[in-house]
Amino acid sequence: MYSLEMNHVSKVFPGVKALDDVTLKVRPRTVHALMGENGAGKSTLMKCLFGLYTMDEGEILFQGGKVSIPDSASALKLGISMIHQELHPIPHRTVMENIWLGRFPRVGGTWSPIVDHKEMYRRTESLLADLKLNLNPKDLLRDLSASKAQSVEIAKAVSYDAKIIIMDEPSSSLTENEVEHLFSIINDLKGRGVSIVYISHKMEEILKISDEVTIMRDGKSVGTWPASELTTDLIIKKMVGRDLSHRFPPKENTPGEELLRVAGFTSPHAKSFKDVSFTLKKGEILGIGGLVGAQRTEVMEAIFGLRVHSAGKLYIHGKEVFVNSAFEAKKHGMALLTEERRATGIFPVLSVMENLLIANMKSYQKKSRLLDNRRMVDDTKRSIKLLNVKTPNSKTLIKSLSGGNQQKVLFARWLLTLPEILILDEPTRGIDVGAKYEIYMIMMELAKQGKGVVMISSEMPELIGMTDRIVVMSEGRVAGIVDSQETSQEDIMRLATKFIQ
Amino acid sequence: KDEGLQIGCAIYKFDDTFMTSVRNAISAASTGKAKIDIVDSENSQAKQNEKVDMFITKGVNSLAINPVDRTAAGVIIDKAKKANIPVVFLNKEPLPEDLAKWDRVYYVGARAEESGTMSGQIIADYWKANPSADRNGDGILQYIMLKGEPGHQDAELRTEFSIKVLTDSGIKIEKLAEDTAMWDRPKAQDKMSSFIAAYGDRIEAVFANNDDMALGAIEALKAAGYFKGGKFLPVVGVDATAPALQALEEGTLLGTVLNDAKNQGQATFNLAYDLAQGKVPTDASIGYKITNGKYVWVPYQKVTKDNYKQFK
Amino acid sequence: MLFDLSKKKIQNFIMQKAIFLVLLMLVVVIAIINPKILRLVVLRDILMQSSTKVIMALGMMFVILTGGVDLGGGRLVGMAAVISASMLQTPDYLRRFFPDLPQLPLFVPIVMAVVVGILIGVLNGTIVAKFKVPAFIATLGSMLIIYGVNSIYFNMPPNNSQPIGGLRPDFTFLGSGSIGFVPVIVIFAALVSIAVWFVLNKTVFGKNVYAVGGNAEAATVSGVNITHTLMGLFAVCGGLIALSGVLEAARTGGATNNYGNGYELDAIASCVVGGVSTTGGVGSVPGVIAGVVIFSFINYGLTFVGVNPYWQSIIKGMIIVAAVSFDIRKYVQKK
Amino acid sequence: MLFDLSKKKIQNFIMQKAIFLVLLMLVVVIAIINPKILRLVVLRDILMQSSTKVIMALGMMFVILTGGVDLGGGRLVGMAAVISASMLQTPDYLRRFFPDLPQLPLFVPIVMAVVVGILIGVLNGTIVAKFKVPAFIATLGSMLIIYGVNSIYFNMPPNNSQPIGGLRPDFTFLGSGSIGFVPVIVIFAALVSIAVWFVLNKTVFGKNVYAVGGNAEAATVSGVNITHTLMGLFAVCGGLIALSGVLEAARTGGATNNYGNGYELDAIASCVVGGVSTTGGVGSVPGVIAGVVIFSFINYGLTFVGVNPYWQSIIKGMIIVAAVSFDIRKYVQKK
Ligand SMILES: Nc1ncnc2c1ncn2[C@@H]1O[C@H](COP(=O)(O)OP(=O)(O)OP(=O)(O)O)[C@@H](O)[C@H]1O
Ligand SMILES: Nc1ncnc2c1ncn2[C@@H]1O[C@H](COP(=O)(O)OP(=O)(O)OP(=O)(O)O)[C@@H](O)[C@H]1O
Ligand SMILES: [Mg+2]
Ligand SMILES: [Mg+2]
Repeated sequence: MYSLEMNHVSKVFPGVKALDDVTLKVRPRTVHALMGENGAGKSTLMKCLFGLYTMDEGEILFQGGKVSIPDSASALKLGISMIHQELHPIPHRTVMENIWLGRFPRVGGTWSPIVDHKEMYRRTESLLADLKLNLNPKDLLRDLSASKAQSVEIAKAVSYDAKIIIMDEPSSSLTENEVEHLFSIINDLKGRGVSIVYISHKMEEILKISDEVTIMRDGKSVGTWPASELTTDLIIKKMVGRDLSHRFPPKENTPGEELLRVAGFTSPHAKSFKDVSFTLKKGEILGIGGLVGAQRTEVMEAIFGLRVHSAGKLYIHGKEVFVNSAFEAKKHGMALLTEERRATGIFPVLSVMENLLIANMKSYQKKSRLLDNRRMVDDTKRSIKLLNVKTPNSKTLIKSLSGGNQQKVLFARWLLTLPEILILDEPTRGIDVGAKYEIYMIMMELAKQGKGVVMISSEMPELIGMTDRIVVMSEGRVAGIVDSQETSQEDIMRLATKFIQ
Repeated sequence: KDEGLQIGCAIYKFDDTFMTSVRNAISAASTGKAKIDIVDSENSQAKQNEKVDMFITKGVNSLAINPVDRTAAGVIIDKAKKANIPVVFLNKEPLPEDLAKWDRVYYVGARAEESGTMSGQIIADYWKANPSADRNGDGILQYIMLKGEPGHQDAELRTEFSIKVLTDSGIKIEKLAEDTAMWDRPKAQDKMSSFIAAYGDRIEAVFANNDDMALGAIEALKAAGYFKGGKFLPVVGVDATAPALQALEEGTLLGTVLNDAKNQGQATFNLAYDLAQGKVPTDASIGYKITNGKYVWVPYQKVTKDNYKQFK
Repeated sequence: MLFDLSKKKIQNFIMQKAIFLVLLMLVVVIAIINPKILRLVVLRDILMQSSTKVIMALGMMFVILTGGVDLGGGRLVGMAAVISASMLQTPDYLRRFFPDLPQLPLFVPIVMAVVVGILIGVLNGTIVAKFKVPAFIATLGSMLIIYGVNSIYFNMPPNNSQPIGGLRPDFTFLGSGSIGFVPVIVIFAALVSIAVWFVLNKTVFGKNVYAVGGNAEAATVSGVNITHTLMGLFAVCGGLIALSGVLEAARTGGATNNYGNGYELDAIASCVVGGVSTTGGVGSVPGVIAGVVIFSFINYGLTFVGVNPYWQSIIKGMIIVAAVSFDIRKYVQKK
Repeated sequence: MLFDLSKKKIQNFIMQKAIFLVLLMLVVVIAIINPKILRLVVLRDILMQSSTKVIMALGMMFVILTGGVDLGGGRLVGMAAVISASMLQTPDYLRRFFPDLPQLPLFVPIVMAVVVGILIGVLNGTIVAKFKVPAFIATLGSMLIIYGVNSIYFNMPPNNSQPIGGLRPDFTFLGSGSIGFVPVIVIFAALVSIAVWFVLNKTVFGKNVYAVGGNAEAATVSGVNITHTLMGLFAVCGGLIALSGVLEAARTGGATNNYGNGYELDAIASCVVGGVSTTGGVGSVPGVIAGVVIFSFINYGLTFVGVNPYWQSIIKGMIIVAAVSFDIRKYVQKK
């Protein structure tokens, strides 16, 4: 009846009951969405299934039979594969080696120690062709963009010919086109008898792709419904436990005089950004739109002094400023929430408190140059409360927080620096709807106070719903600047592809 | 047997070939007489001082110390004097002013200069007896010096005195190269092959501060075609280790100098044993001559093809 | 339930403090073999022997916190020892390094040695930060350079590589004197430990050190000046190691260019045994002190009960591995 | 445009092969001082001196590829040298280690020594993989244990810690013999290099080594058996290092328990200079060979031109740092 049952699963981490008697039943040939707030336990449940965690209680029935899954190798052998929430590439190895790791084709049979490179190349090519992915099997992973790397992960998960594929936020670093592509792959897989467990915070996706939805809250399962019976509002209500009538807060900010002006920013690297100019006004929320790969991230990093630019000027309050490091950017009242949480965001082995305060440490210095512990603790508590970060306490290491909660900590880190110009690169990635709304509220609040907010986003509704104006980039250049009130998704798409040959 | 008589002994470094022979001689001499704790100072004076502190705290009856640095003896004597535990130093001679600090301090050892002098003499004798040793016929002895660890007392003194004896006896010399091989056979071999490539036939003699390095040099020379078909180069070492005696027999090593481990060990123990019992040692009670009330000198001996058999 | 909780708490406590338990177990075992080790003088000996090593290991800790090591540490001990000793000999000593040097105030040569250490640290930090050379290689380079320079200094006439002796009593007092029952050197180590604890936990610089070690890229983005932080922490490391070298000379009453050779490995090992992670970002002052004391105690205890040095080496190896595998369990993620 | 491209290509080539350029520059500088270094015998000498080191460094590379180091490597060289030498003395040598041992076939003691190395490697791997002890500490432990055990063996009567000499000519032939102009030991090193290259690039095990080093989590979730891989690679490391120890005895015609002391640092440094990243996952066989040859050449060349040992140390330190900072530029992301 079910291809997978997880019954009465419980799991305790020091300080948290991550899973409390959770039940999940997945039918064959269906897409089963798993939803819930950040820290609800979705990833943990899937990690139990994939042998990365051992559950404290509960049982797993796979295709009707009870199984035990002590490690990933056994999960894969049973026919369960997984796309992980955090990317797991081996940077200095090729696409094909990443895909076939753990089961390389061998010259002359299973027991031979020698890898059959030709066969591996052939298989990779046919797999990529099958999935219509445009990747070179011999490229190194470290040279790929995040979205390409994610495509490799998808190809890998598919290549196992698994009965069940777990996808933990597979679309968080994909473009809309790529998401469409992923959906077609998923439909294809369904046709081949595969069930998919799909985790995402994007409502539209869920309603579009899934057959059934299981909702979790605080480590417990709330229930399972056919997707056809659900609407966005219903899901949100079940997830958050209350109504969330608006997706976006009311626009109450009024853009004023010019705050930041970027003029002719050009990268020394040929394929990167060229002649980028725009302004940011006080009290404005400025969107940066475009396809992934449009160099939006690079431009913002250049403005923030993390990358060099060969030409172009930067003005703050009309005065030219020179920013060559994040340190100087901070001095000019800028803050940058980066896109890659793991690589450039968190300090995995440090506590939530240290992660929160690091960009703001200087302000806690007393006259004696020692740090003021009380104010540090106060600010930490306040931030955790403000963003509703789910953590046992402020001393918990950030690496044991759920992905979305890590993102909240990073957001809070920059809020604490009291920035005048807040640059957010995909700020709501991996954040649940409830928390998204809270982050939008904070953005609006800052704008109301006269600060400038720049938001890079690949989510069209968010861009149009939150911003005042949108700078659309294409192939490293500004394709156009549009007024959010008067534009449409089609307009933006058109601009985004303007310079693509 | 004196019940509970304890002697604490610290050796400068356990993997020193010569000191290993000495400490083996000390333990051999102690059997049935006293309990002797021999510890390794790992070539660090600080570590040795720690061991001495520990011995003092433990309350040994006497100490036998082979210092890492001769100047550090002063501090050790201060400590020992305070705890009233007599000390015998061995193999590395403390400064006279340090030894003078207390009357219950002794020294057993050989005069390091002597070993240098003797190895120099071996080369000098060979040079005088074999006119063909001056391969380029310029009347000057061109030589290579392989030093032990720089700053090590034996290394410095052997280097200095092996050359001094040559100049003293009127031989003109020219140093082609001097380098350290850290007492080590593989390092000496590598250094030597580089010297052979650089100086080739100009090399007329090789001095090594110990036998291990001499044998390494010989390996390199062998690889370059020496010791075959009458091609010979005089190489001298110090220590008279078993492989060195073998090399003497084979005719590859010209000579070495015996540092008399057995008698140094025996004398050290005898002194420490008397002191541990609270006696004042005399020539008769320890079986060795005490000079100036403090020193027991154990002489070096030249070892060459003529007499090596008696050391086997 | 209540019982259950407290059991868990005890378990948790044991896990967290495993390293101290290891130390306790060692003491118990050695004391069973020879109860004489349970005396105050022994404690004093061990603390004295740990003092210079604690100072050095704390310096090393700064570098390890950023995922590197300072291989030049041992040689720097030697250099600081030689520098300070060469200028702190009694006037009537026969083989003075500088025969005509007037009597300097005690602190002058000490400060000079420490400043040299700091400068070397800044240089290391610059190479690591600016040229992106891994700390391992940068400090391997400085290890060789320091040794060469120090040996040339040490070999200057009239000294000619003779061990430096005849140190002034006011200097050796720092290393072997006591105030009451408490050795001066232990006071030094305690003060340094407290200072380091403050720097690491209560200053911006300290927090930045942990941040750079925890994720250098994230630290850059957060506006931490990586270059300054690296230069600063290498400077602190160099200064502390040089200080320990000075005290080493004071303690042994002499110095040669070979002093400190290999100490870097002991210091790194003490740090790691004390819970400092070689991948960076994790480590505490009490842990490092425990690590050092464990090493000192192993050395002292095994010699004390008269174990043959070869067996000591074997037992020491086993204890280190056992201690760390016991201690590490608190970091190993619960699956 | 075309010109631009080719210029870029050359730049790129220079960047990628920086390490070989460094070697070339060294040769040129030394040859200007003393052109006699440009002879075939010198090349032969350097290759001979590099041979055992290459074998050892390649073993070490396996461990470094996973982000660890094998500190016990140097001591294992000593142990393998002593084991093989103790059983391969000529029957008429007076101070035989085993006076009554019959003449064994040449390969028996060699295989025994290598097997000991492999077993030690497996033990290291087990401790690292099962008890999650960092490689640094696990191998620090084995370093002490190996030295202790080897010294006890070496000190057995009748040998009593005398250097082992009088090795059989068929054994020393492996170390110092030649076939035609080509030294046997160089052939050994070449064969080992090819084998290691093959294992790393063409076998499942090799790819798993890179995967475990590049991202252990990724390897785990891909079903790679980390434990087996770690045990395997430590075993290979142990086996190769033991082999290099055997050849070191054959090359020098003797052995003591102090052989190989400190070699691990040279091997690690050669790897890093040759482009093996200490954070794991990156490194190649040609790079390691280049690293070793650079070190051999520095040692040989500086001795050759008669630089005073202290200056040698200084120059060596500077070259290492310069070489790596030059080489590292290819990895430093252009921003
Ligand atoms: N290794 C761990 N150690 C301790 N606590 C953990 C660990 N992994 C997860 N947790 C905790 O378990 C809870 C559930 O986390 P999980 O990652 O499953 O959430 P999630 O539903 O996937 O959230 P998100 O949508 O943010 O990814 C969180 O409170 C988290 O802090
Ligand atoms: N580390 C890297 N090495 C090589 N190429 C890279 C690297 N990072 C990014 N790129 C390339 O640069 C291009 C721009 O990527 P980038 O992520 O900056 O786009 P973006 O418009 O900022 O997208 P996003 O919407 O994710 O912020 C990509 O096409 C990718 O191929
Ligand atoms: Mg998750
Ligand atoms: Mg001549």
